[in-house]
Amino acid sequence: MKIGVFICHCGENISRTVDCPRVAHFAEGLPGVEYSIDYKYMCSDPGQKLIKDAIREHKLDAIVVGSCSPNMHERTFRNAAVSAGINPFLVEIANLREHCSWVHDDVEAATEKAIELVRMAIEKVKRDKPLTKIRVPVTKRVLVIGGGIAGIQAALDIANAGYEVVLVEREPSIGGHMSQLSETFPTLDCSQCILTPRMVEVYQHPKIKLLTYSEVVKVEGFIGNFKATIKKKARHINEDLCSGCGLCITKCPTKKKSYNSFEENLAFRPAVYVPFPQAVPNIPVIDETVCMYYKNGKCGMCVKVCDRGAIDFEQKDTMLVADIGAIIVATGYKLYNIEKATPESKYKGYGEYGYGKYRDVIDGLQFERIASASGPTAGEIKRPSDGKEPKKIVFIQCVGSRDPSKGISYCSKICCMYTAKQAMLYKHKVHDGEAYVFYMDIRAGGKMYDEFVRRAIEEDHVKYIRGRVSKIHEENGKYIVKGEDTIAGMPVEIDADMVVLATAMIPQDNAPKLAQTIGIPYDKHGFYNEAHPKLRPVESTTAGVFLAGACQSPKDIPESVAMASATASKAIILFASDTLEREPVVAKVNEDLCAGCFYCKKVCPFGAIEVRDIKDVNGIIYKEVAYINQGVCQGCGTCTATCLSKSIELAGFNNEEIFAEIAAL
Amino acid sequence: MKPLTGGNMRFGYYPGCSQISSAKEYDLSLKKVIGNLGVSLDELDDWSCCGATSGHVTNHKLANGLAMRNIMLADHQGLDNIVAPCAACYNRLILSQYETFNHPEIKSEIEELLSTKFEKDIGIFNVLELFMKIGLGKIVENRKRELSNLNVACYYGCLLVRPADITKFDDAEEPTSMERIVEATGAKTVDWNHKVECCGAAHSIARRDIVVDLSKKIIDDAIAHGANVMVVACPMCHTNLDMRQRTMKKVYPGHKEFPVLYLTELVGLSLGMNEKELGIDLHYIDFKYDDNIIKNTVA
Amino acid sequence: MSLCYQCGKCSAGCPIRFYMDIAPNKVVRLIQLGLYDEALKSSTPWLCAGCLTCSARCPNNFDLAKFMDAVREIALEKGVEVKEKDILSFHEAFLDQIKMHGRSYEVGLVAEYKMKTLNLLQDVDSAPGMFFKGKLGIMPHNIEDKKSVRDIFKKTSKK
Amino acid sequence: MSKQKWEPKIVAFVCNWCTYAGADLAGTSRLKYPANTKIIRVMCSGGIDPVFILKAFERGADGVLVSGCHPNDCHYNAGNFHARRRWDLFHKLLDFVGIEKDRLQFSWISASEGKKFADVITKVTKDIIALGPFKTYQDMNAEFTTVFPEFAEAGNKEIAYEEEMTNG
Ligand SMILES: Cc1cc2nc3c(=O)[nH]c(=O)nc-3n(C[C@H](O)[C@H](O)[C@H](O)COP(=O)(O)OP(=O)(O)OC[C@H]3O[C@@H](n4cnc5c(N)ncnc54)[C@H](O)[C@@H]3O)c2cc1C
Ligand SMILES: Cc1cc2nc3c(=O)[nH]c(=O)nc-3n(C[C@H](O)[C@H](O)[C@H](O)COP(=O)(O)OP(=O)(O)OC[C@H]3O[C@@H](n4cnc5c(N)ncnc54)[C@H](O)[C@@H]3O)c2cc1C
Ligand code: SF4
Ligand code: SF4
Ligand code: SF4
Ligand code: SF4
Ligand code: SF4
Ligand code: SF4
Ligand code: SF4
Ligand code: SF4
Repeated sequence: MKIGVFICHCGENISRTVDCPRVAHFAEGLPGVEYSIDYKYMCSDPGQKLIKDAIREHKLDAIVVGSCSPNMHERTFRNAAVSAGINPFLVEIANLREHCSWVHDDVEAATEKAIELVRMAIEKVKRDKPLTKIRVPVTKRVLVIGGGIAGIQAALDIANAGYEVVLVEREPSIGGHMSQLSETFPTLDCSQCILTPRMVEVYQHPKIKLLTYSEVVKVEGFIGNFKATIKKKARHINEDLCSGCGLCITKCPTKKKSYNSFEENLAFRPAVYVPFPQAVPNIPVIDETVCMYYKNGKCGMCVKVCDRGAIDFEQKDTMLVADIGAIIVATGYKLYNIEKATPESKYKGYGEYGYGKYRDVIDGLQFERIASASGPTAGEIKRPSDGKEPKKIVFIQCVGSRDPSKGISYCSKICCMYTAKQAMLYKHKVHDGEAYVFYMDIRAGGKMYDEFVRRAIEEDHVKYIRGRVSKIHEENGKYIVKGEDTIAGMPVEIDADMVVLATAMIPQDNAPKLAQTIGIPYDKHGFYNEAHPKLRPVESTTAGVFLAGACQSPKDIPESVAMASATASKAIILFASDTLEREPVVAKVNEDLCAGCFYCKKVCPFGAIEVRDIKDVNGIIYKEVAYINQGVCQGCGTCTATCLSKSIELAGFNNEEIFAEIAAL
Repeated sequence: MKPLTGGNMRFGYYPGCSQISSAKEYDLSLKKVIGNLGVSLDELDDWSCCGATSGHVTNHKLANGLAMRNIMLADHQGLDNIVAPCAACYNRLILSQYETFNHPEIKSEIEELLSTKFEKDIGIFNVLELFMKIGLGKIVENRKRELSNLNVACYYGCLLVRPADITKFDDAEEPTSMERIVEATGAKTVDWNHKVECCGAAHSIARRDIVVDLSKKIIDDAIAHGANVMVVACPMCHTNLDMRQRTMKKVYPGHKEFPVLYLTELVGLSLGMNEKELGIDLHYIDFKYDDNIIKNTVA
Repeated sequence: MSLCYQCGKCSAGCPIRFYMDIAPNKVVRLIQLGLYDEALKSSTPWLCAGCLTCSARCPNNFDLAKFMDAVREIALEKGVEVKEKDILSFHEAFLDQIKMHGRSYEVGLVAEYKMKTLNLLQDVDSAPGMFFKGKLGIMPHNIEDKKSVRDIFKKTSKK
Repeated sequence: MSKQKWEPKIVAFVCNWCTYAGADLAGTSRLKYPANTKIIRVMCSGGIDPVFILKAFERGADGVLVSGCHPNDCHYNAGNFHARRRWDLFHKLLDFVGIEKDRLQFSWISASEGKKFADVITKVTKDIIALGPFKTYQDMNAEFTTVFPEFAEAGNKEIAYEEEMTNG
């Protein structure tokens, strides 16, 4: 092997403390070195030309450049080498600037160190193998998990770019929490009015396959090449036959059998139901736990009234498998509430606020339903307990949030805003009512946000009291709210008719399980982790899996939508070429040596290692070995250090190469 | 007397100062009732006062020293656990022991103070836990009287369940263990607001005004929620809620007398004992339970 | 102490709040700001009944009740003038009984407390009842090993 | 500088993403530190094989530094977590066979901690100078290699156990 060595002065940056000619001269004498030279600026055009010419002229097989950090110019020199016909992975950089000339004063010591660094690089390059970038094909189809506003936006953006989308929603309808909201800050426009058209667009889009009442149960593969298994739960209604007439719902005798979760348990629904009138798709489901047919085989009223013959009690869960190139997770949030105030519910959780004990102590989403024109009270503000209009209402912020004693240290970010909104809505509807808000800080960072909160205070005369409430108890149908105005330094007691708690936004119950299914990390609360908090906020650390909306951390609608569009463009970027190119720094198992202990499989942070059967000529398995999926492996080398039999090599950093570096010391 | 499953249960007993004076009846009824259930108590020899509120509010080290002296005695006497019927004693003992075993500096300080070494973590139980350990089934089995006419407000006060992460036996805001015991006697319980509100016991003498106000609020809330008797598990609470009704009547002219029983007395009634045996006649507010007739109680 | 973020939940729930001159959270604030004298001369630490309501509900797990213990201790050490003298007298009288007898002695306690406060009429409404019902012993309950208890007092004495 | 004085040889195995970049930053900030340490770059501290360190000692290194990303900052999520477990065991082993613990040091240095890099190198160099030249390798070489397989086995078992615990 013929090696060329090129020592750069970097103007005077290197040569001031490193005797560059001496280093070049020393290298010349080392075995394998065919050519060695020093020059003022190696990265400059003449410098690069010098390298290329030398490669051609001296028929070099590999080069070592002693220069600045590889983070600076490795790519420059690799390109130069390639254009002169050398494989880019036969280029090694000795870092003579950042790691030597700039950090030492003593010319003698620095020169000696430079010599050693160059010698180490030469020894390594001797053992380097030519590598080619890995190409993997890409399936141009996106799996969007969660059909809230974030999932809807991402699905539409991708579909409009011409790619296929599979949108999986757990509930019978898409829409998520936004469909439950009354009006939205900071503009107070009607949530349903702006959301419903998009839901319909999703349903009608030829590029979107909508799977509601479905869940992702398995994800295999890697970026560009995932395989997802989706369970479609039995609706007991044939989607192809049903016309959405709703007759079955009106005739079902089980009117008040179960709480309506869309109405946050403030209303009831029969065994056969659509979550809400604008549901997409507008096809009911039958709740087996309530339906009388499943209890005792009787009833069947729905079958009688359905002229389309769409009711199908025999329908079973089905499994679908889809090839997928990228995944967008948009599963949203839920509220910290432990138990809703239903007449039978036992009190637990926020004991001091009587949450779940007093029926008129409700949470934010319940208030949204009460304030919503399509809600259980048709938008009139009424107490759940007796239907009376509350004349004095208290809102309490930061319930559960910023409350490490309840296990939640973070700020839920949106409750300051929606509390202001709800207080405003209340004042708009109950003109003679009084609204109080207990808060710790007002966090209203956003365009027109603080102005919005000020409007609640200045124009709608909502009374803001700074301090946390300690206890709520009921006395003669009033709720006594005990607080402290920490600004005035005075205790306050308000006898309210109704209390609304701005409870914390927390991840969905199954968030960690889904994360494990997909293979993405999550934080201690269960929110999904972004790859980098500032520079890669919508990517997970697993290549090809992106995050949108409140599943990553508490978010409002504008942020969820912005994130959704960002994930869509990330997926589209991925689809811009037919194959993916990756650095070839990946690990590979020597199957002859592998002992099949699979310690490597346990330690691989990316799940890149699989079990492969080795069969003899008769097709009988005689050995199991580790196999590393090159598309998934990120090249960390953890497996190589773990393998006892030394059967794994990391391309570009194999043991031989590292030993050579050590040996050159 | 039927033997308990698994043989006779024995517990160490730390009466606390009130038990031998103002709360005699608590001591009396406790011993009677659990004896009836086949449990015996070994009183701690030469126990001393735990220092109560006055100790820890003025001198932390003194407070720990006074409490830990009793833990030391229990250890020397070979006891694994002690029952402390007074909520304040219970709280002092459990907190001091917790601090001692969780803070090495405090441990060495206290060990030096008492010239001893603490190795054994002594179980410290209040009366609620004691009943739970005996088993509610025992009460049900031995029930002699039907108490279903009673609507009981269970009052825990402040020190029994707090701090919940150390006492670890019930919810701090909505505890239910006392209700379960009361229900085992056949009496009904009411759902009310002030079961963990403080009655201000520490200021019983120095700021009577505060104590009377606070206790009045507690009693009124119990009445408002349909209770006809209140049950407590602490001599301090009892003093404030029973005896202070005398002052209460002066400060709040319309105040109606409301009976307050020790939990042990209520259990005793259900086991068929009479008022005199249980010391109920020693209360300031009368409470008579003549089989199905409740006299002199606010309905 | 930096745990307290001044949310006020402690003060909101404090049963004694209405009798205090400043809110419990404000005592913490004053100490956070280094204004020891202001904090120590307030009535709040003395009125605090040690009921732990605040500590149980503090969202940031700050043990305010224990903090109040410490404030009182410092106030006593520094000799700050105590606003609620009666309360302090009571605590002193109570502890004196223990020092003398090993256990609390209510008659002695009341007697000493009255000597200290010269508030001779205050307790008449309950004491006669107690005597009548045979609950107040005329004689103190002495423990045998009084020395060991006295030693604890001696060794932990701040004076 | 005259060559009479003994200068220690130190090898630093550093990860590509954090510590290598931290060392670059020390350079760009022109911080000064002793020239005895030579860096060998690997992708992740999780990929540093204990054998590398033995080899380094064998080749006459007087000290070894291993450095990667801070826990939780790892470019590969969990690589440095495995590294940490492995090093805990390895360190105990070194102690067992009689190599002074300070000959092998660990640190977490992020890409923004140029100053820390310079400080760590300075400290390690000082420590190694205080320990003097490392001569004993040849003596204990035989013993070490016999102990080594068991160590590796134990290390892997512990990792496997840990994984089982975390994955349910
Ligand atoms: C009381 C209240 C008032 C609010 N008011 C406003 C407002 O005025 N303005 C504003 O901008 N924001 C407001 N918000 C915030 C708003 O609700 C959120 O920003 C928004 O809904 C987040 O959208 P998302 O799509 O990320 O999540 P979600 O709306 O939660 O949607 C997630 C979807 O994923 C589905 N899903 C979950 N898990 C799975 C799974 N495993 N498989 C398949 N599907 C799954 C869910 O069923 C749901 O449909 C309010 C929030 C609350 C609590
Ligand atoms: C004191 C301070 C501290 C901060 N700390 C943090 C922090 O710790 N973390 C954090 O996340 N954020 C922080 N930020 C916010 C952060 O600076 C911004 O979020 C971020 O810089 C915004 O990036 P940008 O590209 O939108 O705008 P800019 O950084 O402002 O870039 C805009 C660019 O456009 C150029 N430009 C302007 N007009 C024209 C024109 N007409 N034609 C061509 N070019 C033009 C400008 O020269 C500039 O280069 C901080 C901000 C401040 C003020
Ligand atoms: S199932 Fe039949 S009755 Fe029910 S909505 Fe569909 S078509 Fe109408
Ligand atoms: S069979 Fe079930 S769903 Fe159909 S009408 Fe009867 S109860 Fe309703
Ligand atoms: S957004 Fe406001 S109310 Fe919500 S947790 Fe943050 S500070 Fe509290
Ligand atoms: S303007 Fe800035 S400093 Fe002020 S509240 Fe908003 S984010 Fe905080
Ligand atoms: S650790 Fe090595 S021997 Fe074990 S399965 Fe993996 S490659 Fe094979
Ligand atoms: S190099 Fe890292 S990512 Fe690749 S297989 Fe090994 S452990 Fe997994
Ligand atoms: S509740 Fe806790 S954090 Fe809030 S003011 Fe009181 S001590 Fe401070
Ligand atoms: S411990 Fe003191 S400050 Fe805290 S709530 Fe009770 S009385 Fe108030």
